[in-house]
Amino acid sequence: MASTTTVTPGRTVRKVQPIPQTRNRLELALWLFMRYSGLALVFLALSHFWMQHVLIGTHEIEFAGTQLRWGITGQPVTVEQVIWRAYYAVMLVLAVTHGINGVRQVAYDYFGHRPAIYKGLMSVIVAVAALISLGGIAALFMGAAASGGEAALR
Amino acid sequence: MKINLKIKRFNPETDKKPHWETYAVEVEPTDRVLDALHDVKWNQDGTLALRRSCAHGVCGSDAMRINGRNMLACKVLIQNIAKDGDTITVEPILGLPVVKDLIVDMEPFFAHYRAVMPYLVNNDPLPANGRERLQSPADRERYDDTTKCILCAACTTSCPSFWARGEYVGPAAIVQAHRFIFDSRDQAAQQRLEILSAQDGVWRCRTAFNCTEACPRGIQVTKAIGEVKEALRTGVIR
Amino acid sequence: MPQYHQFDALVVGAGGAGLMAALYASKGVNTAVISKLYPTRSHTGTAQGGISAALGNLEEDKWEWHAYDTIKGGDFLCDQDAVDIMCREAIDAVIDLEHMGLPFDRTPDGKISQRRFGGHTNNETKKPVMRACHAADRTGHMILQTLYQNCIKNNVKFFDEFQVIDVLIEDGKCNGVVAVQLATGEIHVFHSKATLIATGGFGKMWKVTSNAHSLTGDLPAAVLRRGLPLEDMEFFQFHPTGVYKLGILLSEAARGEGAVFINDKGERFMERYMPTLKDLAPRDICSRCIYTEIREGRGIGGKDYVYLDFRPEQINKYFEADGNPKRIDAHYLETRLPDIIEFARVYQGIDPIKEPVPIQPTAHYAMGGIPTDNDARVLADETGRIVEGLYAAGEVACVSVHGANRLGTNSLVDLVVFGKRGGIAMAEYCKQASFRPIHRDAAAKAGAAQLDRIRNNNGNERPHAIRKEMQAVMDEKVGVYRTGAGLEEAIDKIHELQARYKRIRIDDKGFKWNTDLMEAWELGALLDLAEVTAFAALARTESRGGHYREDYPNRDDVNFLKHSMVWKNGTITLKYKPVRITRIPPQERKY
Amino acid sequence: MFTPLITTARESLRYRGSGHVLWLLHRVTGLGVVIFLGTHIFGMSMATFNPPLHEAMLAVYKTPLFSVGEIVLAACLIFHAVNGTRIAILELRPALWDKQAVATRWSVIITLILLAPTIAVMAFKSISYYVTHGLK
Ligand SMILES: Cc1cc2nc3c(=O)[nH]c(=O)nc-3n(C[C@H](O)[C@H](O)[C@H](O)COP(=O)(O)OP(=O)(O)OC[C@H]3O[C@@H](n4cnc5c(N)ncnc54)[C@H](O)[C@@H]3O)c2cc1C
Ligand code: HEM
Ligand code: SF4
Ligand code: F3S
Ligand code: FES
Repeated sequence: MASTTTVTPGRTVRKVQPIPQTRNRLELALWLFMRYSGLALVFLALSHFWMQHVLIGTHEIEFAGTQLRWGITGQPVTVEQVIWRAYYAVMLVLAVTHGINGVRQVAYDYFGHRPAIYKGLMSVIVAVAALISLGGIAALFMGAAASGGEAALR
Repeated sequence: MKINLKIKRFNPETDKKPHWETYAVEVEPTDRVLDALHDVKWNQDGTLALRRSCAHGVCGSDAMRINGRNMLACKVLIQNIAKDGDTITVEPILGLPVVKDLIVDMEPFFAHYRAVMPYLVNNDPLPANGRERLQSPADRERYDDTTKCILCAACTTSCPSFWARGEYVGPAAIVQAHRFIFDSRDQAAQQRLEILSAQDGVWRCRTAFNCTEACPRGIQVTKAIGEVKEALRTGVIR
Repeated sequence: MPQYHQFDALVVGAGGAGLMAALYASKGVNTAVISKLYPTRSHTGTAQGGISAALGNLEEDKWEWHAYDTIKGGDFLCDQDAVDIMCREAIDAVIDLEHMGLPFDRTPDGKISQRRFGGHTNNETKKPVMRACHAADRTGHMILQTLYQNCIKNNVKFFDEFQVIDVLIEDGKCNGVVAVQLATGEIHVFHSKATLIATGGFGKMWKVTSNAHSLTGDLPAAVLRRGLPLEDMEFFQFHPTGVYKLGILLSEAARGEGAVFINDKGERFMERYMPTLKDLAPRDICSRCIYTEIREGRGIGGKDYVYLDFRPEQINKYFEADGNPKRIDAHYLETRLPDIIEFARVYQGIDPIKEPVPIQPTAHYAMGGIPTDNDARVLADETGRIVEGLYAAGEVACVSVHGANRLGTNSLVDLVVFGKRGGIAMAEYCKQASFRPIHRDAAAKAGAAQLDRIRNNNGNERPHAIRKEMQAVMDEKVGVYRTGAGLEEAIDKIHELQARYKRIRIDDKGFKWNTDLMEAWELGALLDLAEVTAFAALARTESRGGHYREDYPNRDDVNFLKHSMVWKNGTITLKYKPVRITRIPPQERKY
Repeated sequence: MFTPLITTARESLRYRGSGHVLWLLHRVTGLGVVIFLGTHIFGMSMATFNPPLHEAMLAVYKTPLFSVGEIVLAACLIFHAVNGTRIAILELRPALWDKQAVATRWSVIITLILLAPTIAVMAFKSISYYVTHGLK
């Protein structure tokens, strides 16, 4: 702080208290989350995309491949399959939360002035997203259905 | 040279909706767009309404959208945006209610300005020798950029976040807050940062960068916003 | 429906003077500020170079030296007691501004930085002194912002974009003003115990001017129409360094940092005229020297302009010639004069770091205006009788601290010192005075009638044509050089224009934001002021400060060491009052 | 109710600033990826809960319309990833804002560099698939 008789050359550095209001802290946390999850997703999402959609190619994706990576419902899983499951689980959680918060931001921009609509919209989106991702997670940990392969062979 | 001025007109006493009107004007290439608007107002159609005062880019009255971008009409020379025979479009800035022709209601803008405590707070006793508070040149330099702001609103009304949601405090108010947060003599950084951390505060800034591009005073607006965000994040003002 | 408001104190105008007054008045009584512009758009914001105060932060300085320089710069027409007050209180006023948060540039040891400015000297060595406190080259901007910020902090009440068109004066007492709300066109009557006028300059009489479009002398014209006098209207300052053709100001700060004038021959001609102060001689002198060069054919390419040269290597060359050890580079100039350099780049396409800049004198500052005493109380006549409840401060007022020619930076000093004194005086007055009754409907009707007359007038003259002709004749005949014959022609022309003004016709017949109407109304004010200016100039058959008569090239202290007062009640009356000389007897003005 | 949306959509296209173009693209691509992600997770989870539906969806993936959509998805994802990285890095280090113009240029260039081979491979694979399998 400026003194009255002498001045320290160079720049003053000051500290402030952490921002106390939880609501505001949430905005900050989400803002940070968007950036860090984004950076993580660069590796996760891009590697997945390149693997599945470019290297293998959508046209080559068969149910059998999924069974191989996830394991099959009710059967023991290999170490490799656990790693695959973890990889997909992390990506799924990050992508969904990142995406949902993204949608929340967009919705707040355009519908924030109508709280009722905004809240309604957000509930629907969150509900649908929760359902889908729960399904996704469950599927991941249950593995692909054993019968699926047969269907593919038919 | 000859140019056409295509101006978005709106008269609240007769019109329901804005409409475009085009005027041919004879100008010098070194004339300002403001001169061309004056030519229309003074020689062709006196009903044209706009704000202006200083005519050299320091009072902040005449921010408007010229050829689709926010500028001060008095600070852009015709030769820099048009050739002989070209048409220049002029519209009011966006995101604030249009009152008449190029005049918008600035009140919401100033309300955001007032909301960030745009004044020095220092409750220490004044220096006993009756003289100035001291400040090192480096500390003074720290906030120099944001002291240039003339509150023209060119930045705020170029910001897509503000277009979407007028409650967003907007870059101009953040610039003003920055000017005080980073002033080593000030003691209210804490309160200002709290105000700016609200949902319609700095986090609404999506780093679109239009503001920096639009600022007629060359202020690094996005950088200033970034520094405020950094202070919020780290709790350190440096 | 007209609207009605009541406040103890009213301030008309939200520039430096108005805001300072409002800050101080609002500490004591219920105060409102009325301004036709958003406060931060006021012309104080354009002031560049600095605000002087004998802080002595970089070298020895005394407020008495500042006072002496001011009086000498004003060609001894200043009222010396007022100058003493100003220069003494300037020190506290500047410190006060710093405490309010003004971001002055700093010296290495953290104090307010100061620079040289025209006419400011060390009285002993006669050399220029560093007295102008500055915040880069936007000192006025920072003053205006800081004062507005403090008004917000203190919850001062503002009526933004309300244009005052009449002052309510009855029995020699002021009871408020009548204003029109620009957004709606509605008439508002403001009833007050005390009213302070701080509406700034009125340079739009001239074409080449540094003044804003809004500086149209609305209030001086209104008080003139209400039978009050204006003082020293013949003294208007022409600043030597306006951007060629546009008149945009390039502050004296440029010369304070070392820039020099150059004529067609590449010669630093000020050396010839003013061997000691050279390019930092007062403005009236520099402007005349430039015109003399032009008239003698040494304007650039024989045309009507000269160069202002602030190329770093040239500045260093002249520093060396002057024996000044200082050396500068392009970076130094870019940080000390960023705005000025940008003006040249934007408006002339010239980079001042690489090329000299074409400049021309530009109509700049009204030394004259509404006569006041040292507490900003408006005077009713040459005897010093005051108009109760009416105050004026800032450029619009004539205290008179600037005499016949204002020194650079002294206007900002004037604003803060007399704005503050006015605010305090108003608050004190309001505490013991009561509201005088007014006829609010009649007042509103008269105000509305003024505007309706113009709105509904069915003539054939375009206001703009009249304005253009007025500005042309003022530039030509009532400019830097004046002659008796020229002034008479100017008066005839203005009378003709006033007659034509009665037959104007405007396009916009509406109420909301009718800028067509307000501009036409402002033109009426300018014509009145142009008329009394030319009249006062014609009567003063001497040359002094900003008023230069080619037919009377010498100062005449025997007959004209006095202030003029001009009335316009149907016809124009001129009277004179003595100059208050306390310490410094008039002497020849050499630099 | 839709005014802010409509104004922003219209004026975002009309405004001539350069900054918000990337902002708009980031937003649109982000939303695009969200929608795809939703259906994708749904489809994948059917591998567990409803294999025939999963099969059916895989089949849809193998239609030309979807192949084109998939290339668009690639563009969206890659742009969003690169631009998002730019935003994240710059914003976590405001001192770098001076380099904004450079950063913007590079995010476009890097997007194109990553996108070109990706599209080439995807297009090649799709076309050869339709050549050998014919259109269904
Ligand atoms: C380009 C330039 C540079 C300058 N540089 C310097 C410098 O470096 N140092 C220095 O000391 N001086 C400088 N000056 C002079 C100085 O800036 C002015 O004299 C001073 O700012 C005038 O201040 P003010 O408060 O009297 O009026 P202004 O700041 O002009 O304010 C006038 C106010 O009155 C209001 N107003 C006017 N008419 C009406 C009406 N009818 N109804 C309601 N409100 C009305 C306006 O809205 C405005 O708020 C400079 C001047 C110019 C033009
Ligand atoms: C691949 C790496 C990714 C990175 C680096 C990334 C980065 C970012 C960043 C930094 C933001 C914040 C933008 C802002 O606040 O201005 C953001 C927003 C967003 N992201 Fe991502 N993201 C990535 C992947 C994804 C994925 C996979 C999705 C879809 C599920 C997605 C959907 C969104 C959405 C909808 C937004 C909101 C857009 C907006 O507010 O304008 N992103 N992203
Ligand atoms: S930051 Fe720049 S654009 Fe924004 S209000 Fe201030 S001067 Fe205008
Ligand atoms: S345009 Fe808007 S989104 Fe941020 S960078 Fe500027 S405030
Ligand atoms: S008129 Fe003052 S900024 Fe343009």
